[in-house]
Amino acid sequence: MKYTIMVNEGPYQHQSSDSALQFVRAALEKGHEIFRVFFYHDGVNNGTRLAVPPKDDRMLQKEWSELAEKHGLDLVICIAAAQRRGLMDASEAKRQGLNADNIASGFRISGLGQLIDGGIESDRTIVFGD
Amino acid sequence: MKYTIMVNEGPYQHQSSDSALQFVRAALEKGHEIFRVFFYHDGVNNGTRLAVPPKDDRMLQKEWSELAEKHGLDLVICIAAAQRRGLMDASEAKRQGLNADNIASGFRISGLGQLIDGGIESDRTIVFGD
Amino acid sequence: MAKKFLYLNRKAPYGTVYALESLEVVLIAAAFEQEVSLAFLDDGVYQIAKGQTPKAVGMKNFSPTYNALGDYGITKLYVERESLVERGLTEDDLMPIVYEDEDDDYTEKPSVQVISRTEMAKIMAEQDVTFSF
Amino acid sequence: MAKKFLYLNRKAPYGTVYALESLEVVLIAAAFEQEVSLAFLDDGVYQIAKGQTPKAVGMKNFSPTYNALGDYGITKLYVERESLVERGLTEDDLMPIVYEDEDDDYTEKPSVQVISRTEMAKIMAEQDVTFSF
Amino acid sequence: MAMLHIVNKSPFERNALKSCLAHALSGDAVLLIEDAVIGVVSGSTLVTELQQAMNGNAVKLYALSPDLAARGVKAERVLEGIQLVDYAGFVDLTVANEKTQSWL
Amino acid sequence: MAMLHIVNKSPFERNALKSCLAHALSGDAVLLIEDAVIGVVSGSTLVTELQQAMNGNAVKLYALSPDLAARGVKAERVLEGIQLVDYAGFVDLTVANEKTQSWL
Repeated sequence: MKYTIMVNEGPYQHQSSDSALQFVRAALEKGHEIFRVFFYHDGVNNGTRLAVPPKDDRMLQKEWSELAEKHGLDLVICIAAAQRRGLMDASEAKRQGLNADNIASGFRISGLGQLIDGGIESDRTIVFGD
Repeated sequence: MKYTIMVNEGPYQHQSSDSALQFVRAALEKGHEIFRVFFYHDGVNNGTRLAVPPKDDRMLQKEWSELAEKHGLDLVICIAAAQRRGLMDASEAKRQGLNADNIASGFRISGLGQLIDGGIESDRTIVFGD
Repeated sequence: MAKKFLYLNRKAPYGTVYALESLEVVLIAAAFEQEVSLAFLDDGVYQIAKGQTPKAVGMKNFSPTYNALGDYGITKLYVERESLVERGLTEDDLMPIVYEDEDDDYTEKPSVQVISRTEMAKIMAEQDVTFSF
Repeated sequence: MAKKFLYLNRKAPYGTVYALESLEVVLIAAAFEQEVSLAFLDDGVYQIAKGQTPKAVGMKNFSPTYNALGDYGITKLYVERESLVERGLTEDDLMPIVYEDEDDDYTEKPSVQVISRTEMAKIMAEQDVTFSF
Repeated sequence: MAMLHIVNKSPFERNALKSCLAHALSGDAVLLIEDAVIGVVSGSTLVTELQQAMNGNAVKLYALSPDLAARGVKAERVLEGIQLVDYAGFVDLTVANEKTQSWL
Repeated sequence: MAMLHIVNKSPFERNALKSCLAHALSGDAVLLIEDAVIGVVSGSTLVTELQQAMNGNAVKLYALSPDLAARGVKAERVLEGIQLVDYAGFVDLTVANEKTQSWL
């Protein structure tokens, strides 16, 4: 079965990111396909590489990056939501005249059309949020 | 009257940051003193300089920076909460071996003791959150 | 084959960003030639309330955009009657959002349909994809 | 003069970060020689529930830290009885958090006090500063 | 020694206002801000609860007018007895009441 | 054509479960995850509502066991008739039910 997953909250503050991650892992283990994970609202904050949580805690942002690398996941951050909240990749930062970027590896920034496209292309669309 | 303000949510997702900003402005206008604004939980995300919201919308992160500059406000971001969420100043980023920082001008990163200290030193402590 | 997409709105505007960013998705969705419906229930009914004036809270009034949805071919805005009643509201408190029906000589028709909870449940059951905000 | 600080906990643990980060503030607060109380009401009563095992959700079990609060001189954990009852819980479902009373030959005493809603309201009214999570 | 309780959540969605009113003491003030303001519309299912708080328990109820305006609620729709304040009035309430407690 | 409803909010704090159950159709499944799982404890004020959903409306109720364990709720405390699933079971429910709707 082909899935698109929507994540609407940032890491830690709400469990949404954790739940989505566990769901994606379980779906992959069962042989399902994750067509796309779309990060919207504060969900874009899952894509920062500047987080350094306490050593005894999970590092959600990195877990997403590693899962993406391992399974070739398409992790898409909504550009409009990202701009509001300060999540930038190098090219967007440059375009905006900003002197830094903070996106983590495995994530890409794109438009909301990627979410709709995910809904069209997938058998199931599951939303995790607050 | 001397105030400490606690902001527990990031910009946009919840109105907390807006409400706190309006409250601080109204208090300053009445001649009260804002001893400190402490950003905790996702509230640390108010301190990014990488946000570029749509032109017709407010830019909360910048409004905090400008208000701080105009009135000499002490805007403190909790270091533990900031590390979980990827909000970094230059020295902390360097200490953590990160190649970028994203803090906005007017904010400083410090410990939770600054919140307790605010509660002790102020006549009123007001919490804005979700 | 076109899929049926439902945008489920259960939260009041301005207190959180969900209403605004839900609307931003809907505008993009219009370009995809799918069947789009919007559901407003619980506090979500306030998203299309008349007279929104967020200037003093420092925010932009995005409610006029709902009036433009008809031009994007989005003409199904379902509002749950029970949610209005619980909140002391009536249909008169909602914006009179309309669209021009190109299959009926561009007659102006209401996009907002106030329906019962039972009807809302049926509409939910008919969808292929539901985005919740 | 020491101020009275109340830490107001109304949310369940793990679904949000508030319980964990509230506890982090309390640990720092202990160093300031103020009078510290913790209130657990509504879903907040679950923060000190026995047997928390968040391993399978991928999180750290931080509940043992409540047992250490006594060593930091934090000995007043008020739990609202009505909140327990509504949720089908009793005092037996809570961790038996204790402290050693140095004024009473280091006798072990319970830190958790289950009190009525009326008593909780009085405790709230006695505070100088309330941090809400 | 009165307390200002601040509630910012819709009482139709969450239990914050209910819990607050169950703990507010006679003479306390309760200020509704953000999404909580939609609770003060007359004719809603909350009317009895709010009137009981005001008349039975002598709790003073306030709502933030900029938040009401944002959500399209006109002053004439507000339940009788509830006082409207702007941000300056919010500040005054924190001065007039010695303590403040937010119900997040 | 059954639907899987996903509820992640505590039913003591928010109206999401109540609203969900008022819209779920006979044959639908409702899965409680995250903070919502504390609603399934037997002896709580929600018991009648949950039993009515299961027995009166033929809605199947599930709760995510890892979330129950996190909050210290043992399986024997779960209201009779509610089935426990892990993340693999969660995935299976999204396969077995053609549609999914989250009540955020």
